[in-house]
Amino acid sequence: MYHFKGLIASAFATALLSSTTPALADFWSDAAKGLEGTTIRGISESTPPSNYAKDVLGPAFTKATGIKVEFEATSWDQMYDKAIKDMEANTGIYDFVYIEQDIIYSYLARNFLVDITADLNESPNLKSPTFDISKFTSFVDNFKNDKGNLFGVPMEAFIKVYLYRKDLFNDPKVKEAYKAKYGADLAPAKDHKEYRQIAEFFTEWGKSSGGELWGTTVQAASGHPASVYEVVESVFPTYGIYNWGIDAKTYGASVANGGRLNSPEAKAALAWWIGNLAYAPPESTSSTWDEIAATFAAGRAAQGLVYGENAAWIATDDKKSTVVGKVGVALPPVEPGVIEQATSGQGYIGYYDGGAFGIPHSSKNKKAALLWLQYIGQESVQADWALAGSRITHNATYDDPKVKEQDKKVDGYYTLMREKGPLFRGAPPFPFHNQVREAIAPFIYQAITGELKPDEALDKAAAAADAELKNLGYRK
Amino acid sequence: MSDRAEKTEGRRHGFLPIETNAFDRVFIAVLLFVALHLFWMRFVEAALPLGVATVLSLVLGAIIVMRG
Amino acid sequence: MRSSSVGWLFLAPTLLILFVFGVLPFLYVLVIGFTQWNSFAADPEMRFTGADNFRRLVFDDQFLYSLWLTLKFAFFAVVSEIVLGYFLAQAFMRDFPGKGFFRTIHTLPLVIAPIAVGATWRLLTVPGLGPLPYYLNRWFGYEFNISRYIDQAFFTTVVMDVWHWTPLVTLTLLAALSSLPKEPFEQAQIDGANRFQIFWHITLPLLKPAILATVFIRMMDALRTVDEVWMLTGGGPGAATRYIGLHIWRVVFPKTDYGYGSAMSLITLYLTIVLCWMLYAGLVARRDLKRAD
Amino acid sequence: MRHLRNKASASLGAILFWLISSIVTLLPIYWMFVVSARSRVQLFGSPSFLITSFFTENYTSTVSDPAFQRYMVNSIVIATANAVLVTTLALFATYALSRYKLPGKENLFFWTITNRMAPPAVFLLPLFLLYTQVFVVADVRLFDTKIGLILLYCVFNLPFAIWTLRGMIDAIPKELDEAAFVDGANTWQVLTKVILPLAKPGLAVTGILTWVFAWNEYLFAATLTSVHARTITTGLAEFVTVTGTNWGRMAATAMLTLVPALLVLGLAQRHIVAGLTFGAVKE
Repeated sequence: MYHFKGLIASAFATALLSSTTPALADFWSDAAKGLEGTTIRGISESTPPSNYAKDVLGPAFTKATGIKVEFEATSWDQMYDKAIKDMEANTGIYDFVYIEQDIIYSYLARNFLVDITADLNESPNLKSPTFDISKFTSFVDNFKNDKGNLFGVPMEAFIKVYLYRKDLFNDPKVKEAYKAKYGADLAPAKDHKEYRQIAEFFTEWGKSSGGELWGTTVQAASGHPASVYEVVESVFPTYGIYNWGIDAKTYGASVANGGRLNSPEAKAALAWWIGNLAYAPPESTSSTWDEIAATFAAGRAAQGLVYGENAAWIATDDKKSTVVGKVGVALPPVEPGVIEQATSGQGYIGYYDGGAFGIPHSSKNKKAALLWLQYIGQESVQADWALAGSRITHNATYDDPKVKEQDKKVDGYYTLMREKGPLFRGAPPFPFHNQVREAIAPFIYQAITGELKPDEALDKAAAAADAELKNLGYRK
Repeated sequence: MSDRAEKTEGRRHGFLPIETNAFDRVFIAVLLFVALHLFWMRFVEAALPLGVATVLSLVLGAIIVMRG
Repeated sequence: MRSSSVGWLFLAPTLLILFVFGVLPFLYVLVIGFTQWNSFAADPEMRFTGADNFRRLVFDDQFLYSLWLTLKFAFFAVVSEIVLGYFLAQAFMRDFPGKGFFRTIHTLPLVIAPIAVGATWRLLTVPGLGPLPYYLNRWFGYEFNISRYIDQAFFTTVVMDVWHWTPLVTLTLLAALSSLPKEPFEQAQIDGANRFQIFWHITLPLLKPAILATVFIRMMDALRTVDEVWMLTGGGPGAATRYIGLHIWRVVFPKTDYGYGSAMSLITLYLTIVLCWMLYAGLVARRDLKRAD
Repeated sequence: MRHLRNKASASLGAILFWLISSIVTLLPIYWMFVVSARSRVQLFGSPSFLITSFFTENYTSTVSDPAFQRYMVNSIVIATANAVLVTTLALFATYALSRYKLPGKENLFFWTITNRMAPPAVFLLPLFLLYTQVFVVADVRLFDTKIGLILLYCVFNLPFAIWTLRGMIDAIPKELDEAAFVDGANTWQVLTKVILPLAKPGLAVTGILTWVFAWNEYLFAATLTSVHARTITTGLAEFVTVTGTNWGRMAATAMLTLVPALLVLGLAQRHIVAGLTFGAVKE
């Protein structure tokens, strides 16, 4: 993964530097007094940010405190299964778990997590002077309850952005051909019509030039939740459908029950998205979040919505990407009026996604885990972590010279995230996130294969979501 | 089988198409019990309560165990 | 006849392990199957609901479709494996140069982990990356995309299963063929029977127990396939390869619907046992008939 | 297969047949190897079966990864211990089923195999509870231990082993052990001196297949282990992540897992045919 050896070396250097600062060294070893030799175990998905925490931050933390950190890095599905089983059964196997932003409400509803703010207030000797919640970006708010108490320390955060091939968009020949055909200048799409037009143009252009190029990526894995997420997280909001089309008060999904999951706008959104498949490379129907990134990195698509965590490696890592230096970053295309709604706070244009580490209530080493979470939440470890995993959770990280350097290479992704971040929002505060996703997923899959027309699919999905919510007891 | 006399011990041929011992007959009765209930829930329960199926399958089970 | 207590002693460790790791979990699932229990329901506590889960299940289209699909999958896979395995076993009965080498090659798929098999076939079939869609399109103009066309996906999972498990069938039938007595065949040849007659009247009846036993083992395993298909298609496209093992997995884990998922498992286990028992009764009955002679 | 005119063309046909069927069998494995020899950048585009350059990093970074080494050792230990345990217990069990008068033993025989029929997903939950909460001595749990997996794999391997061995043991003439008893041997001696040598091919096959099943198992290993007892198959799934499936590394790992499996297979290849009878009784 990446240029890990170099990273580890430089990270160790920072760790050493920080441990030579007397106040810090004193705090960590003082606070950990009596906890030396304890082992804390956590579970996370094996992503670059997690691997950095495992390979670099963990050992550094052990050095500072004497507390050992064991990391179980596993697949996305397994991570959920095991964390939930552990907390449900109160077994205490894990002392910290990865909390994806959208599952936090489910966990909070079950009181699965330790209240970090309250626990730190109770034992002030554990509170690190270098851990300050106010230094985090607004993303941290997703992990607070209504009283403002913190339940997870953000470890990664990103937005799903619109990536386009700068080299193609700026190619005079291409520009000319586009203008000749559509009578408009070729520029990153601002709305869905333009997006479709560009997709169509590049697909034909790819065909005629004999290259392997298509107009757009579509995250349309026909048997994986990734496709459901692209619809409800990334496409619906740009059509003004928020919270998955489920009414946040009545928990109704279908129009008849006060929801908007099968509203005309939602149907238009799904139809547009399914329509994009005609201009997407053939692997799109098996593409999850990582595979659209691979498609884009292989230079097979001219534009697409790609998760920001991938933007950095697509734009900079020539071992994995053929489009280094050719990537442009912009906001996703939207329907008229949606940006205004997002600016005023009524809506949003996409998900502000990411995750945090939290402590399960069942943990038997809460003190050690609290120290660990504060350790990874320190200002000083953020910049290198950001380089390793293209994730930013602290405001100050944006100003770090190394991050600024990388920002240039990724066409200002970090700047965009900093400035336009407020237009994006976390997942709706539903405690039934996975359950409803699984209920509607089969119909989205069938829309992808063409077994169902988009409007039929959404009618059925809305009915299934309503039934599931009733069955779960949220809808009376 | 090594011992042929032993094999047929406790086995008999009732009205079931195969030779069975006591375990087999209980097993068949249990299988039928479940099958009948599932069938009932799908097709008959709207008209007749599930209890009827239970009684029916218990009777049927008893017959199989004793005479099968 | 020696004392049966020694016999029980020999069986004891096996029975103990099967009881603790097989029966205890089963009893747990049996109880949960009659409850409503979902960690993230409005009421997350386990509640006894009688036969309600089963009432819902017998009308659950997705579940029934998945069951039907699994049977279809097991049927096509096992039948192809038996036919193909028989021909390969027959071919291995002759002597030819390099026999040991070819036999090793034909045993290879057996030792690959199902999850790696799924990954391998995914690599073969993903458009843009795999050679299958590329060459099928280039040579025959055929659009092969198992993430879009449901029939292709189903067919590919069957082929994958056949590729993975035919070696086991080949080896079993080869073992059975090598232990067949020679005399009936010699006699038949003297009598001037043709190949088909020999196969139909002598080979097949003699092989029947071995074939039934192989069908039994293979069917049982095919009905609970999860890893390979999960890796290859994730159950898609649509619900085209959402076999019952995978369906249950999605209900129990991402959906955390433990009660309903347990009920599903119980019905699936029940159907598997019924199917296998009928096969088994066929095996035993055949043996008993012979014995009665 | 077909009636052929003369011997020369017959053997030519046979060789052609074997070559083609071998290519079909090997194709997926070969493709896995090709992928393992390519970097991520080389993967997309028009696929070629030729390996023009060998991207060794997939292999070097896998082999030097301490997690991979640990997983590999765990897998070898677990699969081998399970194979030995299962084969031994199955020998005892089949001997008892074959030679002793036990009421309902045919039913018992069938019951053992039903343990292999359950759809695995839902049984993970009770097993997880058993492993984390019930089997706990002081602070030691069965969860994330090798012994935990070794015992669990017995549940689906023992029935299979009993089924494979049954025919073998039944086929050993009972007169042989009776004669030994007359000579004053005890049960243990009969089992080890008479039955064991004769059942060797069957035991070898049972051992190999059990080993392979244990080596290949994924779902249970993924759920019931965490850090210390993780196996190589769970390691394979770790390459599928949000930020990209590392196909090259995954293929390289898969190729490497083939090596021990091939060794085991090679060791006992010649026993396989003699020993596979699957409960089918030779009359």
